[in-house]
Amino acid sequence: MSPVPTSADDGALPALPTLAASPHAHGGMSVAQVMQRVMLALAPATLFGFWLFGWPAINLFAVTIGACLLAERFCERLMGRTSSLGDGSALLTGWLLALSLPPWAPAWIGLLGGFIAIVVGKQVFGGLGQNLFNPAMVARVALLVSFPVVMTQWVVPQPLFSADAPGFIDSLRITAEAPAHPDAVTSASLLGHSKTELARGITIPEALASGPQTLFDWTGLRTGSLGETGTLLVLAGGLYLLASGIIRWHIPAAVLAGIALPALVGHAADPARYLSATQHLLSGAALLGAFFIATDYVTSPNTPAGQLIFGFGIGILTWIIRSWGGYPEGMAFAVLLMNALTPVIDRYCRPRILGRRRDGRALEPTPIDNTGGA
Amino acid sequence: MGTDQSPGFSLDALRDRLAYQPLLLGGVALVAGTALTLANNATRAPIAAAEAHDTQMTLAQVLPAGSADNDLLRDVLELPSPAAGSTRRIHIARKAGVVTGAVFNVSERGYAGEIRLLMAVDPAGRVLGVRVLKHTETPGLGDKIEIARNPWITSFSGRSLGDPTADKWAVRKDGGIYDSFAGATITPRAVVKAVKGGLDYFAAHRNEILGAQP
Amino acid sequence: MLVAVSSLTVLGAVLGVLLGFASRRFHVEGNPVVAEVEALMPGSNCGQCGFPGCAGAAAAIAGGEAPATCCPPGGKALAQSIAARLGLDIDLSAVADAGPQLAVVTEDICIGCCRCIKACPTDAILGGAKQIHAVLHEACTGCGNCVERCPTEAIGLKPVPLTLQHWVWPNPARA
Amino acid sequence: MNAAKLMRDGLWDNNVVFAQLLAMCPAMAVTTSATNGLGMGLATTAVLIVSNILVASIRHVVSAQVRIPVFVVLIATLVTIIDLVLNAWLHELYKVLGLFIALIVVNCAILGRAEAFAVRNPVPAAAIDGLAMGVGFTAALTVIGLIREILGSATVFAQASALLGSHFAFLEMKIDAWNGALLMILPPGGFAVLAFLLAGKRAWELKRRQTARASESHCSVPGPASA
Amino acid sequence: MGFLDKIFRPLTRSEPWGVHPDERKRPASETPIRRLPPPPLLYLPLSQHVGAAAEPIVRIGQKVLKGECVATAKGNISAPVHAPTSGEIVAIGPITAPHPSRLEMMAITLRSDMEDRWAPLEGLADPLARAPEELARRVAEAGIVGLGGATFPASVKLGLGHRSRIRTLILNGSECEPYLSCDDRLMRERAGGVIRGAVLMRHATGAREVRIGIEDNKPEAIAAMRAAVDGHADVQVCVVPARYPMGSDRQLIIELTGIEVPAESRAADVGVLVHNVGTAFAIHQAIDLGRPLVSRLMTLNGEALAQPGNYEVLVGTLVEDLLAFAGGVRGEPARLVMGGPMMGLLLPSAKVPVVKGCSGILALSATEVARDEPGPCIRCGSCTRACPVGLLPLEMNARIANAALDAAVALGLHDCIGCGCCAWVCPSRIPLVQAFNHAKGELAAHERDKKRTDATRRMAEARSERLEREAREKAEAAARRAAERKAQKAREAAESAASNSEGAPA
Amino acid sequence: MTATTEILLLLLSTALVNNVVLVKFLGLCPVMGVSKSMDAALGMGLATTFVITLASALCWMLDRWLLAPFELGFLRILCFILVIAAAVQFVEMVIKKTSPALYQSLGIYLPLITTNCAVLGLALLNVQQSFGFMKSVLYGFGSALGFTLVLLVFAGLRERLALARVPAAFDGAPSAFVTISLLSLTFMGFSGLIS
Ligand SMILES: Cc1cc2nc3c(=O)[nH]c(=O)nc-3n(C[C@H](O)[C@H](O)[C@H](O)COP(=O)(O)O)c2cc1C
Ligand SMILES: Cc1cc2nc3c(=O)[nH]c(=O)nc-3n(C[C@H](O)[C@H](O)[C@H](O)COP(=O)(O)O)c2cc1C
Ligand SMILES: Cc1cc2nc3c(=O)[nH]c(=O)nc-3n(C[C@H](O)[C@H](O)[C@H](O)COP(=O)(O)O)c2cc1C
Ligand SMILES: Cc1cc2nc3c(=O)[nH]c(=O)nc-3n(C[C@H](O)[C@H](O)[C@H](O)CO)c2cc1C
Ligand code: SF4
Ligand code: SF4
Ligand code: SF4
Ligand code: SF4
Ligand code: FES
Repeated sequence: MSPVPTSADDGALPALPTLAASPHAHGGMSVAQVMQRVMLALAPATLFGFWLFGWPAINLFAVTIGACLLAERFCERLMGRTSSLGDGSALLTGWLLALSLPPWAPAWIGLLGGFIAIVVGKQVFGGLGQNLFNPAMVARVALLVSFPVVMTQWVVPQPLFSADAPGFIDSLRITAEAPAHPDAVTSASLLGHSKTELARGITIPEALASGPQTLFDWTGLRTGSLGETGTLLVLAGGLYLLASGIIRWHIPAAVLAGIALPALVGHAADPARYLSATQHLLSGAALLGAFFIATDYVTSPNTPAGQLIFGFGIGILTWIIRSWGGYPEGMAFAVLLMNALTPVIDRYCRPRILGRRRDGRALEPTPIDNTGGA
Repeated sequence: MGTDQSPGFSLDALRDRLAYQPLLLGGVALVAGTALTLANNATRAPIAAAEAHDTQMTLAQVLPAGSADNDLLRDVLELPSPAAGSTRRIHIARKAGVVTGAVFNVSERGYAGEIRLLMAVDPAGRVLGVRVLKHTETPGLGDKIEIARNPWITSFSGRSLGDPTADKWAVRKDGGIYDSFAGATITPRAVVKAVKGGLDYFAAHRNEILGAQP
Repeated sequence: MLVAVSSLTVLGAVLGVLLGFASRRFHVEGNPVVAEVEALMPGSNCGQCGFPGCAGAAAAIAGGEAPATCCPPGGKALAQSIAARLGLDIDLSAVADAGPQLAVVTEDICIGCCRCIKACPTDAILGGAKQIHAVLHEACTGCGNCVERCPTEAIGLKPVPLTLQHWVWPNPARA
Repeated sequence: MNAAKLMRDGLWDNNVVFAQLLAMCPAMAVTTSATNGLGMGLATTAVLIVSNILVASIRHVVSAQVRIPVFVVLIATLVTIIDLVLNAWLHELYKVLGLFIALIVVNCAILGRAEAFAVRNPVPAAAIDGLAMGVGFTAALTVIGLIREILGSATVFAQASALLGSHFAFLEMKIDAWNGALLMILPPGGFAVLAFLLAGKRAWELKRRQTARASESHCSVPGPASA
Repeated sequence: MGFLDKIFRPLTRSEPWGVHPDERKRPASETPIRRLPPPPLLYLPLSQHVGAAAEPIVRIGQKVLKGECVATAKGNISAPVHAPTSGEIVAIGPITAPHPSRLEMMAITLRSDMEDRWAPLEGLADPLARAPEELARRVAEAGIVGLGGATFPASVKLGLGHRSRIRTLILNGSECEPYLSCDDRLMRERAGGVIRGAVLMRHATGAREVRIGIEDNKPEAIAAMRAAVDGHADVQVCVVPARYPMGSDRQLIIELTGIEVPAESRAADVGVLVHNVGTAFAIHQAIDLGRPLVSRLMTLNGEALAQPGNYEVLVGTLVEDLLAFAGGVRGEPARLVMGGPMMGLLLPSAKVPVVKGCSGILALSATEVARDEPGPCIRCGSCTRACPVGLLPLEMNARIANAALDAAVALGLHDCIGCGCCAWVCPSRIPLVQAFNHAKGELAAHERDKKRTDATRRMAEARSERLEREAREKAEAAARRAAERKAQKAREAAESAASNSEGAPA
Repeated sequence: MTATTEILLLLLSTALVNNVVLVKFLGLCPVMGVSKSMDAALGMGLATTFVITLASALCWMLDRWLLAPFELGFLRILCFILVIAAAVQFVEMVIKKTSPALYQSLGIYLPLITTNCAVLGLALLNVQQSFGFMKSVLYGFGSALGFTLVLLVFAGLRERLALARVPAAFDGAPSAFVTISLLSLTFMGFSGLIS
């Protein structure tokens, strides 16, 4: 054998390594880990919701997530792609969708919603990372517009193991059959109630005074979706996400500011017409949206400036739709609207490249001063 | 002229002349104008008839069949409307010259916007009929006030200010006698309020309306 | 009736004047695109594209009858400049497959007949009569014209050897 | 060009809605029910046929500079006539289609067809082409309308008798199994139905091409080794 | 406090560029430099630098001494190659290159006589009194290239300093790559030589000041250098925060001088010159001792290695020999890497020689590599945050995947320094750097193609001109001949006529 | 309500709440056709905005001063389309003459505008609603702004879509329609905002 190790000798060498460019190490989390952290952050609020609304809510949660997973696998099978259920994104989509539905909604709502979220909201665009709109919010809005009656039926809290709470067997009937809930069980959530009363010509303070007790309660014992009742737990989960570096502060802060600022102004100007900032921030999907929904990587801008604009836009739009629009809650619409604007924001909010000005032209070289001392 | 020089008349040569364009377009326009005028003349009468029929159909919905033999479209009384500075047109239905009803618009703010209704009242102040003309309520929720979707709107027929009593002129939820739809109370509430307003108005102007001359 | 017909006629006539005038005023001569594309072509008229020379190829590409990738000597770079000029989407993978080629003279069989020299569109072959010929690597476009002319099959085409300097990382997205 | 090819073109290969993606506005706006789609399609077909015939017959007379304006005048006249006729004799349909009858004028398909086909072809071919395109358009609108209607309001050819005349009453149907998802007759539903129809057409063509290729070559079909 | 701090830190901290990879420099960094004895065979690639390959000046069978020049520089940007030990030239030909492409490169093979005998060396006396050009010439002759990894011929950079005024000379001792510690050891053990090299370079470039940047994770090196620098008022040891890629010249320049080097220009354009500390030491050796660059310090590291440490290695040694000397590898390393884990090159096998620019050999285990299948981009933005240049790696990658290279360039592809921060953080394990390398290579290939097409056109034009000229000349010649013939004929006719008339029949 | 708020409300309602493209279904062909890049979309949007505003004004005058007095309502379609064609032609000439650079970027879209139903549709709607002159023009302008907004946003989405791994059956037009479907779904959030 020639002493020269040419490639002709390769036969004598161990198998060639697969071609790979640097870096040869990795430091970040994996996608699955990221999604798991988000689920962990959601868990306390979800469990609280389960306790508050009992078995029907748990059933709906399971059905929604099941539908998402099923839809995801079905689409990937159709496309001949390998399963990506392991990355947890479909599960998370189902989870967030379930948190935003009326807790006692019938199973077909969860089923249909899961399919809409994954098929129309995600897989049509090519799956994880390719979608343009937030899948869970697409599904929620599509359901709301299609089935406004079912989607606006809220139950009063009936904590698990309490006297009135339906048992597991009863819950299956509720989930499967979607009986029209008697008035005793349904109630309005804060935003819906104030909106309807306003439309009747009743001022906000009067409406709050006359409304059911379950409109607003710091401990979370109130009417609403799973993601809306345990507000403080949602907030805690959000702070955990911030601390663990999964999300950054720009979007949540901007969303909350976007809701709070106009709310402060409006409430100060006309308290009879506008809810206070606290009420805005702690009701509806404000916190869930700010920390978990608006922050969806795929559909939000990825520069700090872009994220601030994006978040503030969501906040303002949410407040506008809540205060003046046809729907009591605007978070889902606001998120989708700003999702649509994301490519435009991304286009105009690019980071400055080192050595270049913002417009992309190279910097002028600084004149060399060779005369001074060190 | 180009054609003068070449004995063989050439369309191609002609087409390039500057005067050809306006002449051609003018010619086409002339033909088009003529055709349209003819078509317009031919369809004018049927269109007018169709439009009149339309209005008749709407009026007929709120007026019981055969309750009028006059031309409702012409028999109009203008009265001041509750909103300051404007007037309300009231169509008077007569049978054999006797007033059998008054037909007019009422409106009220519903859930998502204004709801416009057409209602007919008989001389005794009883509702003859109510129909929705225009609304922007949420489809699936508030749109049940359309007769095409739900017969609810007919529940006003025969009612008057005294029947039910004033405190019962409300939806059931507010202690009245009228049903509301699941998940949508505002819309029916608004309609009830509008109809009641219409009856109030009629009561206030009863004499003028009944005494109106055709 | 009269008003209708006459007003419409007048409108039509006026527009006719306007348009006739405008089209005269802003008439565009010839097709500048072909000339621009032709300027991009290698200009060696080697005929590998199947057209009678570069001008023919340019006209065909501009007319949409030939793909922007039809010229092997131009390679990917040419295909891209043409695509950019014409605003086309092209599939470059087709070009990559062919790879650049070079003519190589097998010295033992070359009889020095000089036929190849005359065939070469870029004067890439050196050598006098009755001498062994050599190919200038920098000038050869790999068109193969010389191969056909050689009476002894002394000339063949070989792929240009890949060197470290020319090696390109494979695209991970296509891996 | 034979008639069969022209028909095939209009109905499938070169369908105004499904292949050319033209005339999108009526294809979305009036397809809240199959009846509306059918009515709109028929009105458009009438304009298409007549305009194609007229354009083809005067094609030698018109100079390039005023070609478009002349065609526009012709088409606008035809559309106005249709508008008047519908208003007079199919008043209910007229009220439903409303603005979109007038908009047949700018309906890109018509002008496009005049430009692309009628100017170059003799009258009979142009007439057949107009018919084919029109029928294709009508079919597309009806299908879209039908799907949206079934999914959205759980009816089939609702109001056919009122809009098209009492002969069409047999088409009307009401589905009792569900009430319909409102979304489908709203704008998003229209777009979504069209999207899925287009995808279905694409998938079908892809599949056909694949099987054609598979039967062409005897060797086994290479799997999607590395997509 | 810890938890609150965790929550509020992301709120208050301004986002810095770069990443903080696990250092993994110990225990290699704590073992003193060991010298590798000459191996039996050395392979000296002719192209160990940026620029044209060197030209061999030895024959097969020729005996050479250590430090003798075996290949000379060719052209302006090039560097000569010297024999790393004494022995006999046994081959000149292609060998497998230490490069992931598995392609070959030209190299001189030297069989060591195991005597390691130096050729006679002569240092430059009193170099600080000499002309700067002379120092640069010496550095060029010694075959010194940048040892920080870029392998740009050092003399060219020194000469460059002369043309464009240099104010600050920066010695790069940051060694920000994980695993590597050879610069650290160099500064700890041979601080004086480094400082001496710095002084020489300052003289060669005319810089007013020297700043030596060392990351704060190398306290011993900082202390050693501080001690060695005593007495040189204009040489300053500066501590920079440890963060990858602090060692990249643009980042280091900002950290040390606050100057941002404009895009598309060099550091020298703003009066700064950056050199690796190893380069400084090599320059000191070349000028003061006359020793050419034949060996360098290298870190051998990685979990698969038995004895991680720092070694002084002769250029041309096979990686295989090197690994064997360091106790061999445990099991099958998942990857052999030349350089650091962030920017190093994957080696096709251990049968490749080390070159001048090689700062380390890593034998990485599978767990260290953590290779996962790439997934789709989830637009998390981690890459954007990590990029020290402020690029949008995800956007560039998406465009490259769709073959829209021009769009990637518009996003700043050419500003990418290939540091690998983006791919290091990417949760989807997207090989971003490879995509950028691919795009840069493709663009360069296009550039070459375009030049070639232009050249072809010129040649085709020249040919058609030639053909035309020849045809014209031929035609002219033919015309001339024809004219001549005509004239001839006319003459003849005239003559015959004359003769006829003369000799007219009476 | 002051005049400014009224104008603002009118613009908002025409541009967002009753968006021409997503709610009224007008001008869909150019939205599908000229939305492959944001630059092109912006160009098309601006050109269309100008033409729509101009056409609104011209058609209003034509209708109020010629067609209405002489009871020529049946000539409306014909006259309007001619006026629009002429306006487009005129704009093209003016731009070509005054700003070749602008012509380079906008010129190719101008001919497309004649066949954009948004232009004719808005002119006809204007007349139907018997607005005054200013209101007509504002109505046209606001709607055109809505058109431009949707075109720009949609183009942005499509640029991103072009980079996505869309399944083969949905590649191109189908996924674009899904996108615009979702876009119109999001615009439903504006419903009831201004009534
Ligand atoms: C999307 C949506 C649309 C609504 N549309 C209507 C409507 O058209 N008419 C109406 O009265 N209420 C409408 N509402 C108001 C709620 O249904 C409100 O809670 C209800 O009217 C209160 O009536 P209740 O006392 O029967 O619950 C709507 C609410 C939502 C969320
Ligand atoms: C991402 C990156 C990291 C680098 N890290 C180092 C380093 O740690 N040490 C170093 O000396 N050079 C490093 N360099 C090279 C320097 O930018 C610069 O080229 C070098 O210090 C110049 O010195 P030289 O010419 O003596 O090699 C790095 C370059 C890049 C792009
Ligand atoms: C002129 C000159 C100056 C030197 N200055 C220093 C110095 O300042 N500090 C130092 O540690 N060694 C200095 N040295 C010594 C050598 O560089 C020293 O031997 C080297 O660091 C060890 O390398 P070796 O392993 O090749 O012997 C100097 C040598 C010479 C010839
Ligand atoms: C911080 C964070 C927030 C997320 N929010 C959502 C969400 O609101 N809706 C959703 O469908 N998926 C969400 N996901 C999951 C994932 O990004 C989503 O499935 C993709 O949009 C699918 O491409 C989230 C993921 C992360 C990491
Ligand atoms: S292949 Fe290229 S170089 Fe050869 S003739 Fe055709 S266009 Fe010209
Ligand atoms: S292949 Fe032959 S004829 Fe063609 S360029 Fe090369 S040497 Fe000349
Ligand atoms: S490799 Fe390029 S894009 Fe990635 S972080 Fe480094 S400089 Fe930025
Ligand atoms: S780090 Fe990876 S997954 Fe995240 S945005 Fe960048 S490329 Fe995409
Ligand atoms: S049909 Fe409306 S723009 Fe084409």
